[in-house]
Formats: sequence, C-alpha cells, structure tokens
Amino acid sequence: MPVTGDHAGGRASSAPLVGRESEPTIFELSVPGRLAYYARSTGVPEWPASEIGAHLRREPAELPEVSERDLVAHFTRLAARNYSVDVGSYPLGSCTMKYNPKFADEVAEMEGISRVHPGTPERAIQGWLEILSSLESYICTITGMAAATLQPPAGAAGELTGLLLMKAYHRSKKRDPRKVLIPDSAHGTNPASVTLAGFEAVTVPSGPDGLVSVEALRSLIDGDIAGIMLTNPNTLGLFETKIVEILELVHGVDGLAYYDGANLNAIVGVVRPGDMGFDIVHSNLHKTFATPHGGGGPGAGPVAVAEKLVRFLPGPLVRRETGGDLRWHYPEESIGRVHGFYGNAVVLARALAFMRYLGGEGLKRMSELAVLNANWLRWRIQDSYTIPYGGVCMHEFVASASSIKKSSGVRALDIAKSLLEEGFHAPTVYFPLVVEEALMFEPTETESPQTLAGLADSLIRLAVIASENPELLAERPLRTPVRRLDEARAARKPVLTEDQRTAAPSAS
Amino acid sequence: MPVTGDHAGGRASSAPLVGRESEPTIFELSVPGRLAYYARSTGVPEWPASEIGAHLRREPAELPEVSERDLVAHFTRLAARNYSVDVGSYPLGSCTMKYNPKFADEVAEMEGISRVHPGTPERAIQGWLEILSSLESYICTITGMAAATLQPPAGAAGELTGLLLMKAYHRSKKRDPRKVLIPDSAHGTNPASVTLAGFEAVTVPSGPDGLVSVEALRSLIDGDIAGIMLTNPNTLGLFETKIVEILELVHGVDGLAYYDGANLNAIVGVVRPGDMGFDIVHSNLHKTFATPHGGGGPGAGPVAVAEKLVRFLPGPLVRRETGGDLRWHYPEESIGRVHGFYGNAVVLARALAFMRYLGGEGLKRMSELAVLNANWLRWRIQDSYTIPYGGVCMHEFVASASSIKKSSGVRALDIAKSLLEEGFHAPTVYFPLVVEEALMFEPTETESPQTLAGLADSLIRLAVIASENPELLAERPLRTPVRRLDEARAARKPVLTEDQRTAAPSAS
Amino acid sequence: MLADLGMGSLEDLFAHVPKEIRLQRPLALEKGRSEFEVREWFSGMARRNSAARRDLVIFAGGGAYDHDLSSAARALGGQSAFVTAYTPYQPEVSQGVLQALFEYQTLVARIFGTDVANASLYDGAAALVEAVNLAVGATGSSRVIASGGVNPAYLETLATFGAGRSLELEVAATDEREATAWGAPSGQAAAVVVGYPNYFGTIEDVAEARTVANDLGALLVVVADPVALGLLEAPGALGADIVVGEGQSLGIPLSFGGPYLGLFGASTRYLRLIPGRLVGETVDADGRTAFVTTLRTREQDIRRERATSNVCTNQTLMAIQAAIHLSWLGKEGYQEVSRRCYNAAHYLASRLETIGLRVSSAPFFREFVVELPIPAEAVRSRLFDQGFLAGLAVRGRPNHLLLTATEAHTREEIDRFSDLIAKEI
Amino acid sequence: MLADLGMGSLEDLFAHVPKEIRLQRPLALEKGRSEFEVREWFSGMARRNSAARRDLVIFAGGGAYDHDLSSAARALGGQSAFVTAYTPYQPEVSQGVLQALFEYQTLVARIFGTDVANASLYDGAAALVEAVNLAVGATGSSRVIASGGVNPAYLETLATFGAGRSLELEVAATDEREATAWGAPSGQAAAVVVGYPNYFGTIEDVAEARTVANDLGALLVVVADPVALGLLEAPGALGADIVVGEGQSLGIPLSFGGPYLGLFGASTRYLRLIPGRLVGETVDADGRTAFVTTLRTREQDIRRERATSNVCTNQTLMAIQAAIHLSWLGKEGYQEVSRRCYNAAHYLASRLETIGLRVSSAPFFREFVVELPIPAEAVRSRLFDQGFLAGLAVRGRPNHLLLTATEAHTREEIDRFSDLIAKEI
Ligand SMILES: Cc1ncc(COP(=O)(O)O)c(C=O)c1O
Ligand SMILES: Cc1ncc(COP(=O)(O)O)c(C=O)c1O
Repeated sequence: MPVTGDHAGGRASSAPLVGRESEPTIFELSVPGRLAYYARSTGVPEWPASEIGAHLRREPAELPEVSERDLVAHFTRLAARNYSVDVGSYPLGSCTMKYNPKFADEVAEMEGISRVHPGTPERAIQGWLEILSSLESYICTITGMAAATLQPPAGAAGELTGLLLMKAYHRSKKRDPRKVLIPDSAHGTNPASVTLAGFEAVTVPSGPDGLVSVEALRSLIDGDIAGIMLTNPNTLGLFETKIVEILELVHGVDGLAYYDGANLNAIVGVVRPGDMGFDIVHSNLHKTFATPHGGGGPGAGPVAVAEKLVRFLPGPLVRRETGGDLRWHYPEESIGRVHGFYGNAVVLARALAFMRYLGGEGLKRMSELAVLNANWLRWRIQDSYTIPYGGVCMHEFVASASSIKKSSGVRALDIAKSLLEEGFHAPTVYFPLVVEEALMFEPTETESPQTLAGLADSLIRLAVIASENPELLAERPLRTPVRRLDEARAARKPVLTEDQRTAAPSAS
Repeated sequence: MPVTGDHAGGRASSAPLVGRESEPTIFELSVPGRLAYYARSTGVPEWPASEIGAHLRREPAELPEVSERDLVAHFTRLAARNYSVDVGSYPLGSCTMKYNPKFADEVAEMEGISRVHPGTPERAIQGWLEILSSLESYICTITGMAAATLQPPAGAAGELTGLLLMKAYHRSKKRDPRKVLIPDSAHGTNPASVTLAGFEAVTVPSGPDGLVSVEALRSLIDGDIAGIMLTNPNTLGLFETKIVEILELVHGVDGLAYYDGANLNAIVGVVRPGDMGFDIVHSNLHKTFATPHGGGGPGAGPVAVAEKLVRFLPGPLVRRETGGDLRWHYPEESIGRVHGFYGNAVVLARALAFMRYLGGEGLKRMSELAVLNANWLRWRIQDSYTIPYGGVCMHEFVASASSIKKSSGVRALDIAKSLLEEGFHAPTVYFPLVVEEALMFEPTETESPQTLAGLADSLIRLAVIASENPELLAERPLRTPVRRLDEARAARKPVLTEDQRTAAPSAS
Repeated sequence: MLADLGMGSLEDLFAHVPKEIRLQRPLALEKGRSEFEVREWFSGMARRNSAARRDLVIFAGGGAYDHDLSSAARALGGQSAFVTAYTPYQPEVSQGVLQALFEYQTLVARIFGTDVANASLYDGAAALVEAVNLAVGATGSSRVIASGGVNPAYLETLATFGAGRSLELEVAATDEREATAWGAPSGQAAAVVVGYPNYFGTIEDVAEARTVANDLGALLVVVADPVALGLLEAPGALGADIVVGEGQSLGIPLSFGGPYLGLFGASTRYLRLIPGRLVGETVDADGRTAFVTTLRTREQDIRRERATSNVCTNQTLMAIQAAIHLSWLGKEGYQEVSRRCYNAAHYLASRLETIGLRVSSAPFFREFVVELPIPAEAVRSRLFDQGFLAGLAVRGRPNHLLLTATEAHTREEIDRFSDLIAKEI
Repeated sequence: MLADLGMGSLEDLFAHVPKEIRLQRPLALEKGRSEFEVREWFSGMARRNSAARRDLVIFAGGGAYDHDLSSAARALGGQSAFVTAYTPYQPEVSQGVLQALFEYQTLVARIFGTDVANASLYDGAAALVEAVNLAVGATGSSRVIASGGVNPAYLETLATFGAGRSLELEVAATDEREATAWGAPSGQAAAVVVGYPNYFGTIEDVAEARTVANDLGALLVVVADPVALGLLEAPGALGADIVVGEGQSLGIPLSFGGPYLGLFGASTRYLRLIPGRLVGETVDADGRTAFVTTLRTREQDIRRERATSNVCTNQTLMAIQAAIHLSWLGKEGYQEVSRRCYNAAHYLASRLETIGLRVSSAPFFREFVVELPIPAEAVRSRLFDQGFLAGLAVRGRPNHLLLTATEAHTREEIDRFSDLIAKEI
C-alpha cells in the first residue's frame, strides 16, 4: 500500500470546518522549495554583493515555505478559531468591545489614506492634515480641552505622555514634586506609567461606596503631590460624584489632574473631563470611538490638555496658516515627540469617521445607551450575583462571585469559562483588585436587549448550576476550539518560538 | 426574578464560536423598529404619493428589522457554518474547485471596474472594452477558435447559446436537422440545453473503456444530425483519443461539434478544442480560470466559435476601429443577445486577471499539475476503491464504492459524508450515471502533495472502517454544523420561506 | 509524484493524447506577471472608464441603477466562506449558504407578494426567459403576448432563446403615455408579460394585464422593479402568476452590467415547474433545524432532457448579497429608499418641466421619458463632458431621453443637471 | 428597559452626576451623517494627499518604505475574527490570534537571530525606548551611548521618554562615511545602541559596537531593518543582546506613519525583563497543543508600578499581518526581496554617480545619502511636481538627500528619476 513517507515535510492543508482539530503551525506546513511569492519584473540589474562581503548573512532565516493556497487556508482556519465582536457579544469590562461600523474599514483602505508616505511634503498631504486637525478639534470639544497631541499610539502611551507633560509643567515652575495619587481600583497601566515617568505612585483607598475616599485623599495631600490620575467613572463603573472637591484638593497644592479616558464611553456629551476640572485627558480611541481592537492593537491614545499645558505638547501638531493651508507646528517648550511619526494615523482616521458618522447627538446617545445597557444587565443578574456597590452604575459594573464561591466553591473564573461555552465572551475577571472574585461587565451600547437578556439568562443559569452541580462548571468549556489550558506549564518552561518548541519535549 | 418576556421579539445575537447551535433566521432576530439603514441627506423634497394612489402598496413587505451590529453577527456566523476552498480541500469532481488568487478580488473591486454603468458611452469605457477584447483573444488562443461571445453568464447558458448558433448555421444552409448526439456520461446541462434549443438529445453509449463507442456512434449518424456535444476529457476524466475520427463522422453529415469546456482545466496549452476539430466551445471561467464559485455562482460561460460561425454570434462584440478605439459591434446574422447587458462582466475581468497572472506557460503548467494530482491521488487509493477505468486519467477520475457496498453495505454516500467528518469536502457522488456508486474526484492543481496524501489517507482509512465497522460510517458526520438531513421531509412538504415555516408545524 | 506513477516527465501524462492534435508550440500568450503588475494593468484600464460618483453623476437606469451600498453588506457578502464555496451539495457543511438563500427566498417572495421564490437566476432577462418557459410548459401554448414596455434587451433575449423552440412572441406597443396598449388579443396564449413599472418608468395597470391574461388562458408574468415595490402594490397581490425582475438594485454594484441577479417568484401552483435551485427547511439526524436544496427532481442533473430548465451555476453570491442588503435596509429603510427614489425622480422631472420640457404623463416611479427639442445624443454627449450621464437613448425616438434618479442623488446634483440641460436646449 | 430600572428617561441615568459639571448644551459638533457622506468626505481628503504609485514614485524611506504587498496577505489580515477581537485573555476562544502571534514571534526571532521575540510594540521608536528601559533595569546604570546613525525620530522619542527617569543619553556622531565614530567612551553604561543598517543606509560594524558595549559593561541594542536581514548577518549572531526595529516593511502599508509595528527580539537571559506580551505553547485539559499569553507577571496589570513596561494595547494586528506577509514571501522570497532592494538602491546610486553626484562611500543596503551641488529642498520640490518623492532632507545638511529604492521600483522609474535629477543640477 502506498505510503506518505516520500512526500513528508508538510501536513495536509484540510481541517474540519468545525470540530477541535488543532491547526499545524505554519512551520509544520512548510515544504522546502514551495513558494507563494511572485516578484514584479523590474528590469533592475543584479548588483554584486561583494561590497558587503563580511556582512553577508551566513544562514538564511528559516521562514516557512508554503504555497499561497496553503497560506490562505492556514490563516483562514486560524481566524475560525477566534472569537470576536463580529461573532458575538464581548462584555469585557474596561475594554469597550463595541461593534465597529464597517464603513470605517473602507476609509482606512483608501489609497490616498493608506498609501501616503509620512515624509510627503505638506502641500501634498493637506487631506491628512485636515483629518488630524478635525480629529483634534472633535477630541477637544468632547473632552473640554484646549489642544491635543494625536501621537500616543495607545492609552498607556498617552498616560506616559500626559505624566511627562505634568512633569514639564512643574519644571517650568521650577518645582519637582514626586508623587502621583492613584486610586486602588486603577488600571495597571496607571501605576506603571507613573513609575516610567519618574514619579512615585501613591495609592488612594476607595471608600465602602467604591468611590475615592475624600478623607483619605485629604490626608495624602502635600506639597510633593505632582498630581492625581483618575478615571471617571472609575473602574468599578461608578461616577466619582465628589470629583470637583477631589480635584480642588489636588489643584490646591498646584497638582495637576489627569483623566484616564478609558472610560469615556460612559459620558460623551453628558459631562466633560475639562468641566470636571481635569488638566490632561487621554482618550482610548479604540474603545470609545470604535476603532477595532485588532486582537490587542493597534489603538490610539491622544492626549488633550488645558490651555496652560499646550506649549509643552509633543510636536508636530497641525495648525492652520493665515493663508488657510495646514502646516506642521512644533510647540516651543515641547517635551519632544512620543512616536516615530505622527501616531497611529489610520486608527485616527477611523475614529474621526466614527465621530462624523454619529455626530454630536449620536455620540451622546451612544453613551446614554451604554449606561442603560449596563444598568439593565446588572438589574437582570442582581439576584444571582453579589453586586458590591449599589446605586446607578455607568457604562460598566462589577459583580462578584464571592458568595457563589463560598457556598459552592465555584470561582469567578469558572463562571467566565462557562460563559464561553454558552457562546458569549467572558467578562473581565479578578479586576479591579478591590473586589473579590470580580466579574466586570461592560455590555456597550451596541448590544440589543435580546442579547443582554440572553447573556443574563446564561449567567442566571450558571448560578443555578453552581448551586446544584458545581463540579460541572469546573469542567467547562467543553466545546470551544481548545479547553482550559495548563498555564502554569507555559510559564514554567516557556516555549515562545517554534525552535524552542521543537527543541523542547513534545507538548502532548 | 426578572424575565425576558418584556423584551421578546428577538433572539440573543451570541452563538458559540464553534459547536452546533443553529443560527436563528434573520427574521427571528427581527425586532420592530430596529434599523441598520441610515440615509444620505440629499435635500430632495418629498413628492406627494397621491399621483400613484391606486397603485400604493397596502401592506409593507415584512423585511427584517435588525441593527447593523446584529446583521453583521448573523452573517458572520452563517459564514462560519460553511465549508469553502479557503478552508480546505474541495475535490468535487467536474467542478474544478481550485484556489482563487486573492488579488483578483481587488481587481473586481476597483471603482473603475465595479462602478461603471453599462449605458456609459463607448468613449468612456475604453478600459472595459480593452478588458473584454483582451479576454476574447486569450480565450480564442487557448481554445483555438476565431471569435467569442462573452455574454453567457454560465456554462449552461453557453451551451444553449452554442446550440442556437448551431441551429442558425444549419438554417443559413436551409437545413433543419433535429438531433444532437450526447454521450451517456454527459453532464445534465447538456441534454437539458439540447431540449431548450429545440433539438432532440440522442444518447451515444460509452464503450467498456469509458470512451465514446465509435461503432455505436457511427450507427447513429444520419442526415438529421445537427451536431454532437462532447467534453474532452469526458466526465469520467478520460481523454477521448478517437476524437478526430468522431468529429469527422459528425462533420461528414455537415453536423457541428460542440465542446463543453467544463473540463478545459485538463488540457490548456496541451491540446486545443479547435485543433481537435470542434466548431463551438464554451469555457467555464469559474472553473478553469479561477473565478470563485460564490456558493453556486456567478460564473461565466463564453462561447468561442470557428470562423464559419462568427457572423451568427450574439451582439454586441468588441471590435477595434481603424482609429484604434474599441467599439461595440453587432454581427449581421446574429442570433441576438443572450444577456441583459454584456454578461457577467466582473467575472470576466477576474478571469482575465488570472490568465495574465499565469501567462502562457503558467496556464500549461496549471493543466499539467491538475492532471498529475488526479493521477497521483488515484494511484494512492486504487487498492481501496474500485477504479472502473484504467490508463492515465486527466484532471479528474471516477472511483467506485461498488465493491465496498457489496461487502459491507457502505455506500458512496457514506464515504462522502464521512469524508466531511475528516475535514475534507466530499467528491461528487453518483455522477456520472454510468458508474455505480461513483465517487468523482478532481483535486485540482492547487492542492499540495501533502493535502492529497492526507485525503488519500482518509479515504483509505474509511475503506478499512467500512470493512471493519461499517455501521460507524452510516452515522457520520457527527461534528459538522449539522448532521445528515432528512431530505425526503424537505421535498415532501416543501418549506421554502419563513412564512411557510411559521405556518407549518415546527421543524423539531 | 511522477516517479510513483512510473513516469519521467509531465509530458508522459499526455502521451495517450494523439500527437497530431497536441499543441506543438507554446500558447501565443504573454508571459505571466506578478499580481502587482496585473493589478496595475487593471488599474490602468479602470482609469479609462468613467465610474459612478468618482467621474460621473448617473441619471441613467434602464435596468442598472446607482444606489448607495452599505459597507457592512459589502464586507459580509465578501466573506471567503461564501465567495469560495460551491453549490451547497453537502448540506452538512453548507448551512451558511443554504440559510442565506432561504432568507433570500423569503425576502423575494415577500417583496413580490408571491408564495415562493427561487434561489436566483442569471439576471432579469434570464428570469423572464425562464418564466416564459414555465408558462409554455404549464399551458402547452407557445404564444406569448409581451408588452412593448418591457426592457427591450429582455425582449431581445427572450426572442433569442425563444427561437430554439419556436416561441411565438407578439409585442403589444406602448402608447404616448408609455403604457401598454393591449388591444384585444384573442385565442390562447402561454403568457402575458408586463413591466411594473415598465422600462419607461410607467406604472402599468397590472389588473388590466391580468384581465388580458385571463381572456387568453395565459399566465400573467410581471417583470417588476424590486425597489419600486417598497411603494407599489406587490404584483402577487395583483394576481401575477410569476413575478421576475432584475435584482441589481438590491445591493449589487453597477458592475458594467454583470454579475447581476435574476429574481423569480411564483405561486405554489407552479412549484414543480420552477426553474433553478430551491432551498427548503428540514431537520438533521439530531432533529435540529437545517436547510437543504430541495425538489431536486426538477433539475437538469436529475431530469436531464426533461428538466424544467438547464440552469446549474446561477448567481448565489448575488442572492446572498441581496439578502444582506435588504436586511440592512430593513422594513423601514426599504420603504424609504423606494420613496426617496420616487421623490428624486419626480423632483428631477418637475425641474425639467420648469425649463419647458415635456415629461411622460402617466404615473411613473423613478424613471421617465423626456422629450427634447433637439437630438438627445448631442445633449448626452455635452452633458457627459460636464460629468453627467444624461440618461439613455430611447430606441427609435432620437429626441427622447430615458432619465432616472435614486436615493443617492442630491438636490444639488439634480439642480445642477437641470440647469445644464436648460443651457443646451 | 428604563421602566425595569424604575426610570422615566435616559436623563435619569445621570441624575447622580453633579449638575454643575453636567454639559447643559449639545456638543458643538456637526450633526451625524450617513456612512456614504462620511466616506465621500474622506474620499475628498484622500484625493488631497499624494499616494504612493497612484500619484508618486517614492524614493524616500527613513523608516517607512514602499514595498509590494500581496493581496492574499491583506485579505487574510483583514479577517474580522482578527480585526474585531480583543487581547487574547480567554485562550479557549482566542487560538487564532495566539497561534498567529506565536508564529510571528518565531519569525522575528529567526530574522533577528535572537532566542525569543515578543508579540509586538507600538513602533520602531517605542521598541528602542523599551530596549533601553530593559537595559537600565538589567544593569542599574542609566547611561546610554547611542549612535548618531540611529533614526533621529527614534533618538528624540528616546530622549522624551528617557527624561522621565533622567536617562543620560550620549550620542556618538557619525563620520563622513555615515558610520558611527564611537570614540573611546569609558565608565559604565546600560546600553550601546547602533543602527544596522543605520538611518543613512550604512551597514554599521556591529562587532565593533559589541566591543564598545563590552568595555562599558553595557547591553548591545541593535536597531535593525528587518528587510536588510535577508542579506545581512543577523544581529543576534553578531552578539546583540536586544534587537529592535520597525516592522512596517514586513507587509504594512505606508499609512502616513502608522499604525506600524515595533519589533523586539532578545536573548533568553533577559526573558523576565522583556516588555509586552509573550505567547507560549502549552496543552489544554485534553492534552492538545494550545497557545497562551505567558510570563504575565512581568506585565503592568499584575506587577503594576513595578512592571517592566506599561504597554497594554500594542500592535497585534500588525504583528499578525507581518507573520502572514513573511509567510507569503517565504524563505526564498524574503531573501530575494532583500536582494532586490539592495540591487535597486545600488542601481540608483550608480546612476546618480554617473551624472556626477557623490554618494556616501560606506557599504549600504537600500538607503544612502547623496550630496547635491544645490539645495536639496528645491530639487525635492521640483521633482515632486514631476511625480517623484525625491528622498528625505538630512537634518543640518541642506545639500544632502537621503534616498532609497525597493523591490517595487522598476529600472524605468529609476532611470527617469535620475534623468530628471540630472536636469536639475
Ligand atoms: C482604565 C484603563 N486605563 C488605561 C488603559 C490602557 O489603555 P491601552 O490599552 O490603550 O494602553 C486601559 C486599557 O485596558 C484601561 O481599561
Ligand atoms: C461537464 C459540465 N458541463 C457543463 C456544466 C454546466 O456549467 P454551469 O454550471 O456553469 O452552467 C458543468 C457544471 O457543473 C459541468 O461539470
């Protein structure tokens, strides 16, 4: 009987439409000599490589060798092994996983958008400059600020940029305060950014209502306070109602107030960070303004500032000449650039497309519905899960599986994994750290009441199963492309490349 | 406990990434008042509808009411429930399911291709006319013919067009022969087209070698023969080696020879229908020239003809003026148009893109590899399945499960369904009719040796299971989005619309 | 692999093909090119065409309309799972295409007001041909009375294909209102065919056509514009036996005329005579709802020379695209688009009347004929230079133009166009 | 839904937000527009930009290169399952993104010749900043010696972010051959940074930089052009501790400067100091191979103010795109593209030498500096009018141009460009 041996060196490129076969890596599909690449015929003559003799690479990099057909099948099948917003609900708290209107994809692909070299002269990029300038003005209007840099390529980069602006501000006043206040519920990027900016993070405890304790805050205020970093609504989804008082305390020692805009989706058109008293605001365009998350990026984290900080902004900014043309402009006391070029430009264009699509009223309605959806979902599950903080929540809320855990041993993680089995993405779990067995839900405005009801029904059902058959939940998920992973093993002896993989003893 | 009742009228829009939940219909997802549509603001004033009073629609059509978000999720999830070439191997005989290079999608989407009105003046469609003219010339070169109409939107439409050309030819000679010869292995569209063209289909039996029996043919030849319709290689994947003799017999009574180009993938650059002696040739561009099948269409079935038939072609054709400009041209004795406009123009452009990509040599290599792959796959499975016809096959071959059925009761259908479970698409089954328990494989040139080996291994494994545990195969597939269907039920009381569905007793 | 087959070269695979017919030289074609070069060649060609909205404001219809198409529908229809699948012969792995077609059938049936609809035909012309074939099969007559208001290209296609089986095609002329003057045909016929609205935009009286059909014992075949049916009564409700039409307006780009979409709806009376594919609901081995192509015994691969039609490959992807587009429009959007087309065309007509032109007097939907005091071709040509596709010529009437406007036309565009026309006349 | 919550209006949801800060008027923004209008607005903007190949032949690089990009890679990277997913926190339903990132990490490590690579950073500049942060953390020194041949925008970004923690950044000037003159720095340092090839195209001597680093007890950080490494020895093989670079050339369109892709490879010595996400292999509950983000304890969400980096959202989609593009190129195509860039740049340089211009004398890869007898800006401007982006200005050297050519440039384009330059000088 014929054998495959003679034709070894690759794997069959077919896999079940569904089912749980794992997909070979692209390296396992590789067969020497196979090629998808097909070069343009340019007529450019071969140039001797002798000139770079000593520098010549000795061993070519072992890139895979596959046909275009097998390449397409591989990455099509990988995509089929991934959950995404377009497949279903993704109520991941703090991440604002909303539907991203498709027309923005077409904006991003326009030749005059996607194929422009960043070194093109100003006269030939007036369209791009108009886009950036228009976006800056939308952001300032929405946040209540004076000007913005669009360079930071994500929220965390925006934070660091903002903190460096804070530093530049104090230095311009010949001061060098060292501490930045951060609530205990803050996102991890905040303290990390504070350290990277050369400040010291000082934690402000939350009160029993989940809000910043003004008393505790007052006791931390002194002349060494450079500023405070807050997100409002905070990461518990609660609006810091004492925000004016809080910021006055900080401003009282000439500290600056930084607004982490990751939660902006709750308040657009309703209340503006500038009106609350913030001096620096980053916006996560990939959250609030519907630029897709791309499996973890790219994003964009523009930083808008109050008038007194404009002169420190990273350059270049876009400014209009008297003649009407737009030009690159470098603020005099700029902290310097924070990106190799002008930031994640195409992401910025997508965000502007979204803003122009919704307009002022639509953006407000967006936030209203995001808040409505979160409150309604919370209301639906409140008898099955502990809701640690009462009152109206904003665009997200934290529930807790602590009582379920106490009575049944079922953890937040088990609920999350079981939800995958139900066809929904999981909520964020174990964050913020101040809530035990936290399940943080952010349904966003794009989910329908029916989807929310379906999600709530699943959650309620899981709570029932937890009390009746807790062991079932520890097993789940069963039908996903893979089941729960041995994460400890991954960390114990990390296998991060195909080479380490083939060197290591086989995985199974 | 809260209930969903208040928010009924729709279904949750989440579904497992994998698993076997069925997807609600778009009508089940509908909720009154919900809307994805967002109109351009045109400023055009409202015009009173009174003018059409009596004609006004009384009950609006019940289109679904869904948000864009739910729309996207629905059709994304439907797509996830479908096998396709991009997912894996699709060895469906007679269908040439090859990989379609992606760049042709971009050609099809170019504004100057996709957004051109068919009524645009000739001077403003010179690019389109150049594309059509260039494609006509590629087709003629490949088939060995003098001119071609690009209008027929599929192979079957090409057949009917070709047969009407045949009729016009005979009428021009004041003859009216009524019979068209068709081998017993012919595709169903051939006899159906013959009837629609007003001819009578006369079946020519195959000999034991799977080829047209020249003796039998000779006995059928008389003055009432309008022509013959053949595909070569024939639907058994065998090259009709006596083709010259066969066509001479037909030509001897002034019959015409029609070449069904569905099997052209076997012979491009190797042998041309024109050189075999055919007078009329249709090409299935969606097979040989890699325009994607689209779940069953659109295709394109241009018909190329020998010099003596050019004057009968449907108009318009594209012809070059003395000045160099291209113009629409209407042949004097044209049978008339066979499409509302110029055929499936964008499909035609895709096919030309493919031809230009491969070029003359590449097209020949394409056929060579298609034939190699078929022969190799046949060789790999020949000990497990009956191969009714020996010798070298062309781009496809027919195997038979007849001996497996005799010994185990396992049918061709069971093998096909089990192959789905293995991650491959099934071959064509029970066609051609002349082979019992036929399994017709066409691997195409784009599958790698590894994929072919994987397919062969699966087939061999299934043959083993058939002999050892035949009952297992009757159950399969188990893990596909749905399992075997009750097709009889579908036909007994057809439910073809949502309205019939909701009127009928529930499906489960 | 060759070695496994005992062969030495690829040539050996073709050794059994008689030498005398084998091509002894390379194909006389250009050499292959990278995708970049091919794409650039096509870009070059594309630049030599005038594209809707990029280069031209299109006031021409005639069966191909410039509508606004949503990106979501485009993206969804372009998914490779739909694009690179074949006909759903294996329903276990084809539920995506099958369910989308089931939804499409429902949408078409609801729009047309027919009991059922098939899963697509090639285009409007082909759908008409198939409808007539059905009528011929159902009645045994081969005489057809068609309104002269039906798209002339469809009538020509019908004549071409009808020639095969000696169809007797009689065309009833249209009157000065661009509506059919049926006269009083007598005898028997297979079908009466009427446009609704017709090629000239006129909203024909379908009830009258029904009467004519009744008198002849014929089926009534309505060639309907699906966009119009957001505003106009469904032909099914007016007694049509078969409703066909061109589905391009339902989400398909202009595409230089194709691929388009042949719509076909019918009464269940003719279920077993319907051409093309039908998708029906059933259950799988586990009792779960599933979809499958059904009533296959009508089709050519089973019934062969006695099939109701020879159609095999059809326009599935376009049907899916239409289903997505219609779902994007939704119940309200569909009516609104219809109404907006009506508004735009009437606004355009009123502007032209204001500058003294005569517009056809019958109620029309989104298309109408206007008479110019000078040859239309010259006006079309000069307007073209200013970025407008000024309608279509009307066969045999050199001073007439067939004009249209859709929901995608702004008041500004219409005003500018009318002003330019005013300057020409 | 409001009723369920005991509310009467959407306003009630915000009743607890203090009135005095609530916005009492609508946002001063334009009203919303349909997607058609927004798309058209952007089309208008896009037409006011000069696009590569459509309007301009680009002989400018500087960290952004015009390469031929395959449609297959574009289509695969654009799948909504990748585009609309979040960070793969739930590996059970994120194997697609995770496996693609694992493949990406392998590809980057193989190209760089490093043990491992992370799953992406923002861009080349950010990758350099993170590398220096790592070095500072690993050595305890905050002094960095960087070659003046490193992309000036990267150095500026490094200076910006370095300011936070008082990085001492010393820049070693480049000589007339556009190569680094290291001098003989003494003392301790965290990192020595060199470009390879550097911003001016020069193939720096990495071995020499290694010696300098050794003398200072510093880590060697190489800023490498990944396309060059199809031809040049891998920095890892030359002793680099960390290799970073801009991944735009690996399948990402010019995009007006972003989103691009920060490449980061390192020795396993520094594994637990690596910034950003790492994907590793493991098994699931059934023992099947699976992938998961690992060594999470380095990251900000766990280690907070003591994290190795603050990066959270990164450039995953770009990393996936690069993995697809590199797989499309394959082992052979990758080398060939590299070689073709080299050929094109050298052919261009030779043409310019023929017309009497002086080109930098050191070995270069695909980019080089040329000196003109007249101010470069004027030449750039006039060439622009003729459809060429004639390189980039060189800071502080008004008569110099930084030029590049890639595999996408034809001989014809290079000849035409050189001829036009000849006319200018
Ligand atoms: C509250 C909060 N702040 C900051 C960030 C950081 O933003 P990015 O991921 O864009 O760096 C996040 C992101 O998850 C967040 O949720
Ligand atoms: C041998 C043969 N002839 C004709 C046809 C009809 O072509 P089409 O489906 O394009 O109408 C087919 C299609 O399957 C075929 O296989």
